[in-house]
Amino acid sequence: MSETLIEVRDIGKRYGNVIALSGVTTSVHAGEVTCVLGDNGAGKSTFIKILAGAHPHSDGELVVDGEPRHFTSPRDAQALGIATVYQDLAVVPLMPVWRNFFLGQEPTKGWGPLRRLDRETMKRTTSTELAAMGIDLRDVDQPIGTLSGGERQCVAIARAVYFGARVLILDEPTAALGVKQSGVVLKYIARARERGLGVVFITHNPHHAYPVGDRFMLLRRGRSMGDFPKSDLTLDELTAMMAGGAELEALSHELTAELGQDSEVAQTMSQDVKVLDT
Amino acid sequence: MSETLIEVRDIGKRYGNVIALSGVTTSVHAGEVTCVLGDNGAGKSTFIKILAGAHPHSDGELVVDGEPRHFTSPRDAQALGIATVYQDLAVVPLMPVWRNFFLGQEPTKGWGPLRRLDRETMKRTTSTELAAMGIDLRDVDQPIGTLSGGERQCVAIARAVYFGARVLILDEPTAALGVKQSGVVLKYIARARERGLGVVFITHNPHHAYPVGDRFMLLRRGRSMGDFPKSDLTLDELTAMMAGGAELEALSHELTAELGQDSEVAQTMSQDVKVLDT
Amino acid sequence: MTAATQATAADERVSRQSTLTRVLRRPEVGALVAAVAVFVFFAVQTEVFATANGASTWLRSASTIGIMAVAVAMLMIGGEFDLSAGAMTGFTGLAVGVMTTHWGLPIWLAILISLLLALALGVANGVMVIRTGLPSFIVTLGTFFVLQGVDVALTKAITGDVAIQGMSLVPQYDQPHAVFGSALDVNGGSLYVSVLWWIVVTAVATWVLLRTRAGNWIFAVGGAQTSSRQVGVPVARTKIALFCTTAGAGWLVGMLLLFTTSTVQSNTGIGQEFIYIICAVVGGCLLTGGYGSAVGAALGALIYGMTNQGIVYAGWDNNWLKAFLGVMLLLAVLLNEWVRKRAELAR
Amino acid sequence: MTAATQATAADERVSRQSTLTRVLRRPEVGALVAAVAVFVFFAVQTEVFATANGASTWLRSASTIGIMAVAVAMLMIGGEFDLSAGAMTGFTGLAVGVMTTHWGLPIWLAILISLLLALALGVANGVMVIRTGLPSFIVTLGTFFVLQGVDVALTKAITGDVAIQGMSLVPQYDQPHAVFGSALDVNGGSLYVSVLWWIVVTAVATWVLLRTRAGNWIFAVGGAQTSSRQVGVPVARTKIALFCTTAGAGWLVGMLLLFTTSTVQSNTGIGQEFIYIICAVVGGCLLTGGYGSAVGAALGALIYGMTNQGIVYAGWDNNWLKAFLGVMLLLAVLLNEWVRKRAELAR
Amino acid sequence: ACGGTGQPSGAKDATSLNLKYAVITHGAAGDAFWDRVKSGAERAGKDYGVKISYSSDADVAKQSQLIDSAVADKVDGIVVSMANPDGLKSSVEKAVAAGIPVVTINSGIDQWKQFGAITHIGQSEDIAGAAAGDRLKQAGLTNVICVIHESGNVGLEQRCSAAAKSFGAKMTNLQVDGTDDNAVQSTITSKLQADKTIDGVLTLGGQYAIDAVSAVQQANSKAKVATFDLSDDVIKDIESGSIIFAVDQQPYVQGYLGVTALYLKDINGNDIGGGQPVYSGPAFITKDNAAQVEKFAKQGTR
Ligand SMILES: Nc1ncnc2c1ncn2[C@@H]1O[C@H](COP(=O)(O)OP(=O)(O)OP(=O)(O)O)[C@@H](O)[C@H]1O
Ligand SMILES: Nc1ncnc2c1ncn2[C@@H]1O[C@H](COP(=O)(O)OP(=O)(O)OP(=O)(O)O)[C@@H](O)[C@H]1O
Ligand SMILES: [Mg+2]
Ligand SMILES: [Mg+2]
Repeated sequence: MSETLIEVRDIGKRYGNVIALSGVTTSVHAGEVTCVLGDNGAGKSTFIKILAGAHPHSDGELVVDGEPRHFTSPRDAQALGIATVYQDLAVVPLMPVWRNFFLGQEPTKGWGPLRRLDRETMKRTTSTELAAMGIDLRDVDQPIGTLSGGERQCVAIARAVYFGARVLILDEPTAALGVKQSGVVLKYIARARERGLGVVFITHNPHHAYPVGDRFMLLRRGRSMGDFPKSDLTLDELTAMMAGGAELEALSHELTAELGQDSEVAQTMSQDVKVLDT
Repeated sequence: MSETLIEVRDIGKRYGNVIALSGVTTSVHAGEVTCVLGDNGAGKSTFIKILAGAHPHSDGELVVDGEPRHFTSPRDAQALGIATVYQDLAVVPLMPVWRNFFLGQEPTKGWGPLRRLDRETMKRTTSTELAAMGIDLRDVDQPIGTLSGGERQCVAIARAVYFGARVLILDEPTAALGVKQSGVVLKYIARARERGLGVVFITHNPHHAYPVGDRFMLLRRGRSMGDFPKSDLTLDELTAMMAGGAELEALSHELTAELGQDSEVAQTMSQDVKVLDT
Repeated sequence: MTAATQATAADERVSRQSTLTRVLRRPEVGALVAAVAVFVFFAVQTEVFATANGASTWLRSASTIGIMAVAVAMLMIGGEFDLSAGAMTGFTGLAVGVMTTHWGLPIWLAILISLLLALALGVANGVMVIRTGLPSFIVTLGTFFVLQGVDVALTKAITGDVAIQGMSLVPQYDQPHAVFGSALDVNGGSLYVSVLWWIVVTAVATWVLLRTRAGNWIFAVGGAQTSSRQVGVPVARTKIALFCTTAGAGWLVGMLLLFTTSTVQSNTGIGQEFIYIICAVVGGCLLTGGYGSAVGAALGALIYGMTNQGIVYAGWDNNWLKAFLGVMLLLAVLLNEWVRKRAELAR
Repeated sequence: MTAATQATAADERVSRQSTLTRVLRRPEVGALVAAVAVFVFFAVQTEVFATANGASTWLRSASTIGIMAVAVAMLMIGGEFDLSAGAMTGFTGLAVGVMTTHWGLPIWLAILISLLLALALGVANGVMVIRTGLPSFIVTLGTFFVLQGVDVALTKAITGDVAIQGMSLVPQYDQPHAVFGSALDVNGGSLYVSVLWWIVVTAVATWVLLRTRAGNWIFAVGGAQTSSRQVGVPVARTKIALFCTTAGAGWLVGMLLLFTTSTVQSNTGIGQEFIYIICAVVGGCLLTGGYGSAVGAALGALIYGMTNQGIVYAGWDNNWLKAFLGVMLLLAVLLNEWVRKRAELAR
Repeated sequence: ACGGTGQPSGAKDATSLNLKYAVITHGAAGDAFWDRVKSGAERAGKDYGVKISYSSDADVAKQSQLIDSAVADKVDGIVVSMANPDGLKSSVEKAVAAGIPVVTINSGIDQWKQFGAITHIGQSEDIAGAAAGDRLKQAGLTNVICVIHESGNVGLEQRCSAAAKSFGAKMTNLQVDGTDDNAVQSTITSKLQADKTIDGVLTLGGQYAIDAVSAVQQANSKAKVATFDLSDDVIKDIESGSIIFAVDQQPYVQGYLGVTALYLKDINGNDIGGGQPVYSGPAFITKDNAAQVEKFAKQGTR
C-alpha cells in the first residue's frame, strides 16, 4: 500500500520571470489519494503538469520509481503509466468524440499496410465508458467541440481512467460536472485507489476532497504549506484551510450581513472561521 | 421587486438535427435570482446563450421588457443591459487581462482623432475589481491565456458584474473557483439582487444555488421540468432533484459499499435519496 | 449505468435525418457538387470539353496539381504550410535531368537519388519548424527561395543552360517514361498515367487520414497542438512525416513532369505552391488546420483544372482569363459552402 | 479585500527583471535586432550600402512594400488575409493612368475616383467574407484573379498597351507628383516621399492598434472571434474596416508607384501580396491572427528591402539571388526568434 | 578572375582602369533569353577584364531602383534594357547626369537618344515580332495562336502584337502558366482541340516550343510550330521538321555588344553606331542552317 511511485523534491517552475511554483516536496504512493488543495493561482495545475510531463520543471528533482527523471513530453509520463486529466481537458475540438477518447493510444487491427484503426471497438468503448459516467451522448461521431462543458469533461476523465495504469492525475475533474457525474468520479477515484493506483486529485470542493483523500497537500502562492494525513484533519479544518483563514472571516461577516444569519453559505463560513481560531 | 425583465415562451434551439432545447417557458424578474439546474448536457448553457444573444433561438418567443425580440448579436442584449458570464468565459487568450476586461466597452478619453483608450482607468479598474474578488494578479498586462483557470474565470465574472446594468447571467461561474472566490461570487449575486437586478445563475453545486436562489428551474434532456419557488423546496430536495432521483440511489449504494458507511459523500447521497422517496 | 446505455436506441433529442442529408454532410460533397456544376457548365458551353479528347486534356492538367494539392492538404490538416512544394517539383526534375544528361548516371539511380534528396529536404523543413518554433510559412519560404536559387544557378552552372535538354536520348529513358510519362488509349482519348497516380495518391491519403493512427494524429496536431501533445501524440514525428509527404509528392510530380514533357526548366513549379493551397482550400480544408479531406483537395484541383481548360475551350477573350478564373472559383466555392450549410441545417 | 490590494508592491512570485529585459520583450525588438544585423552586414560587405545614396535606394524599395506590409499586418492581426492587396496597387495606378491619359479626366479627380474604387473593392471583400463565412484567403483570391484579369484586359482594351505611357504629359501632373513622387535631397542622397508616407502609415497604424478601441477590437476579432462577438465587439464592422484599410493602402502605394516612375504596368503588384504577408510574419505577426505589430511589419519590410538591394550591391551572382534572399530571411527570422526567446527567459 | 592573360591590348589596360559595369535588364530569373544576354555580357567582361554585375527585375519600378543602386555604386557604365521606357526615364537620366555612360539594349530603340544613352544595341521586340509575323505569312498560315507564358509581361505582349500586325491574318493570344509545363501542354492542346482551324502556334521561348510540339501531336492537329529563341531541343525539332523556324534575336550579341560599346567608349572614346542603333538580329534558324548553330545552342550561348 505504501510503495512510493513519484517523489518530488524541492521542485519549482518559472514561466519567464513568473515564479509559478517553488520548493515543493511531496510524494505519491500506490493505493493512496493525494489531494492538492489551494487558492486560485496557487500553482496546482502547474504542479500536476510537471508530474504529467506537459511542462519540464525548472528547479528541483522529480523521481519516478526511484529514478530521477526530466520528462520532455507527456509521452514519457504515459509510458510510465501516468494518465492525466488536464484542467483545460486537452481535447481537439474539431475531432469526433471517439477519436478524442483514444487519441495517442489508438487500438488497431490488421497487419502491415492494412493496419488500421479498430473503429468499432473505439466507438463502442467510448459510448460504454461515457454511459458508465451517466453521460448519454446522442452520437459519438459529433465533434467534441459541440459537447456541453460537462460532457467534454467526462470524456477527458473517462479516457484517463481507461488508460491510467499506475498513476491517475485529475485536475479539477468535477468542476463542470453535475451531482451525479461528480459522484461517479469520486467512485472511480475510490476504485482506482483500491486497485493500488496512486491518485493525485485537485479540487476546490472540500466535500469532494475529504471523503476520498488520504493525504492533503496545501499550496499557497506557489509554495507548499505542508502535507497532512487525513487522520490529522476534520472536514471543517480542511475547508478552513482551503479558504485561507483570516480573509475568510471578513468575508463570512459580510455574507452574514447580506444573506442573513441563517444563510447556508454564511453559516458554513463562520463555522470554518471558528475551526481555524481553535 | 417583481417587474418582469425577460420572458421566454416555449423557446427551443436546434443545432442542425440536434435538438438542444425545446419548449422552455420561464421569466426573469427584477430583484430575483433564477437558478437554472440540470444535468450535464441538459441545455442550460444553450438556454442562457439565447438570453444573451449569442445564439438566435429556433422556436418560441423571447420577450424583453414586454417586447418580442430576436437577438442577432450579443450587442443587442448588452444594449438592453444584459451582461453574461459564459461557461467558456469568452476571453481572448493572447490579449492582456485589462484589455479583456473592457473588451467591447472600452472607456476612452480625448476628442476626435486623439480619442484614445483610457489605459490608466482600465488597468486600475481591472486590478481593483479583481482584488475585490480575492485575485491578486502579478501583472494586469499578462496575456489572459497565461492565467490559471480560476483567475480567468474571475476576470469574466468581475467584468460582467462591472457592466451588468439590469440582468446578470452567470453560467457556472463558480466551477473553477476556490472556496473564498466562490463566496465572493455568491456575495456579488446577493448584492445584485438587492440592487434590483435580475440574475440568472447556473450551477451544479446545490450549496451554492440554494442560499442565493429565489426560484429554481430544472432542465432535463433539453426540456423544462418546471419552475419552483424557494419556499417549496429544501436544500435536500433540491440536491436530489439536481442529481436525478432513481439513478442516484444505485450510485449511493455503490458509494457506500466502496467508501464505507461513514463516508461523507455516501451519507449525503443516501440522505438525498431518502428525501426523494418521501 | 444500465439506464444510460439503453437510451441510445431512439433519442428524442435528435430529429430525424434522411440518408441523403447524412451523405450531404461529408466534407467533400460540397466540392463534388461544385465540380459537377463546373463540368456541366463547360460541357454545355463547349463541344470538346465532354469528349474523350477534351477530358484527357483537363484531367492531365488537373492531375499533377491534384497530387500536390492532396499532399499539401494533408500538411494543412496537420496545421502547417509548405511553400517549397512547388519549387520541389522543379528541383527533383532538374536533379534527375542533370544527373542523367550531364553526369551520365543510370536513370533509375538518378531517380532514386532525387527522391532521397527530396525526402532529406522534407526532413530539413520539418526539423527546422519543430526545433525553431518558427511558423512553417516562413521556414519553407526560406527553403523555397533557396531551392529557386539553386534550381536556376546550379542548373546553369552545370549544364550551361536553364532547362534540361536531350532528356529523351538518355539510355533506358523508356522505362521511367512508361511509369511516369506514358498515356493509355481510352475510348479515343489518352489517359495519362499521371491521372492514375493522382487517383492512387488520393486513395492512399484518404485511407491514411481516415483509417490509420497517423491520420488521427494529423487531425489532432492541426486541430489543437498543445492538447495533442498533452495526450501523448508524437507531434514532432507526425509533422516531420507530413513535410516528407509533400516533399515526396513534389518528387513524384517532378518525375511526372520530366517524363511526360521530357524536359524541365529551372522555373518549373515556382508560384505553384499557392495553387496547391488554393485547391486544398477550395476542397474544404481549413487554413487554420485540423479539418479537411484528401478527396476534397483532389476535387479542388479538378475544379481548377477544368476551369482553366474550360475557359480555353470556350474561346473567351484570353486577356480576361484570370478574371474568369476568379469568378468561377468564387462561384464554385460559394456553391460548395451553400451545399454544406444546407446539409447542416437540414432536419 | 484590503489584504489583496496591498500585496501588489513587492511580489515574491515574480523574479526581478531588468529594464533591458523589459524592453527586449516588446514584439518588435527581435525584428529590430535582425534589421540592425542585416544593415551592419551589408554596410561592412559593400561600400555603397551605408552611404546616403545607397540608403536612399533601399529605403525607397522598402517603403512601398512597407506601407502594404503594415496594412496587411493589421488585417492579419484581425485574423484575415487579403490576397488582392498586390493587384490593387496596380489597379489603382492603372485606373488613374487610363482616366488621365486616355479619358482626359482632371488628375485629382482621377485620383479621387480610384480611391473610391479601391475602398469599394475593400468593402466588397469584407462583406463577402462576413456574409458567406468563406475564408478570406479564398474570397480575396477571387478578387485578386478578377483584378489581375481586369488589369490586363481592360488596360489593353482601352490603351492598346499593357503599360501606361505618357503620364508625365498630363496637365497638373506636377501636383500629385510632388505629393506622391518627389524626392528631397538629404545629405547627398534623395529621400523619396514614399518613405515619409511609410513612416506616417506605420505611426498611425501603431496608434490605432495600441491606443484606440478599434485597435482593441482588431486584436480581439483575430484572437478569438466567437469570444469577441460574445462580449459585444462589432466583428463585421471591424473586419470590413480592415479590408478597406488594405485597399486604401493599395491605393496609396499605387499612387506612389505611378507618380515616382510615371508609369504602371498591368502586372504591377501581381505576386507581391505574399511578399507583404512575408514581411508581416518576419516582423512577428502570427498567421493565425491576434498577435503582431505595425512597427514589426515595417521592420520586416525594411529587412526585405535591405536584403534585396544589399545582394545587388554585394555583386553576388544574380542567379543565386533568391537563394541568398532565402538564407538571409531565414537568418533574420531566426535571430528575431532567438532574441525574443532570450528576452522571455531572462530572469 | 581577370588574370590579365589573353586580353586585347588597347590604348589603356583595362585592369589598371578597374572598370565595373552594371547590366540591368527586365528579364525574369531563369528565362532562357535573358540568360543568354547575361552570358554574353559576362563573356565580354571576361574578355575585356571588366567586372560585370548583372541584375534584373520584370517590375519597372524595381528595375529603376536597380539603376539607382548602380549609380549609387558609382559603376563605370550601365547596360540597360528598356521594356517600359517611361518608368526608367528618370533613373536613366540621373545616371547620365552623374556622368555614367549608358547603353541600351534589346528594347528602347525610340527613346535611347532622348534619354542620353550613347547607343542602342539589339532590336526591339517589335522588329523581331514583325519579322516572325512575316515569316508566318510566307509559310501560308491563316490562323495562329501566340502563346504568352507570363501574364502582363510587356516584352512578350509586344512580340505578339507586332507579329499579329505583320502577319495580317488571324492571330490570337493564349495565356499559359509558364511555370507548369504540364499546364502549358494541356492548354495549347485544349486550344487546338477547341479550334480546329488553327494552323500555327507561335511560342515566345524555346521551352514552350517543345511543349507546343507535344501539344500539336496530342491534339492530332496539323498546326505548324514556330518560336522565338533557341535551345538544343529546339534545334533538334527544327532539324526533324516539327518546328518550322526559330527567331533568334541573338541575345548573346546584345549582352556582349552592350558591354563592348561601354568598353570602347572607355578605352578609346568610340561611339558604336555613330548615333544610329546597332541591330543584333534577328536571325532565322530553319532546317537549312540549324546544323551550324547546334553546337552553340548546346553550350547555351544561342
Ligand atoms: N504560461 C504561463 N505564463 C505565465 N504565467 C503563468 C503561466 N501559466 C500559469 N501562470 C501563472 O502561474 C500561477 C499558477 O497557475 P496554476 O494554473 O498552476 O494555478 P492553479 O493553482 O491551478 O489555479 P486554479 O485553481 O485557478 O486552476 C498563476 O498565477 C498563473 O497566472
Ligand atoms: N454547436 C452545437 N452543435 C451540436 N450540438 C450541440 C452544440 N452545442 C451544444 N450541443 C448539444 O446540446 C446539448 C446541450 O448543451 P449545453 O451546453 O446547453 O448543456 P449544459 O446544460 O450547459 O451542460 P453542462 O452542465 O455540461 O455545461 C448537449 O448535449 C450538447 O451536446
Ligand atoms: Mg488549475
Ligand atoms: Mg453548460
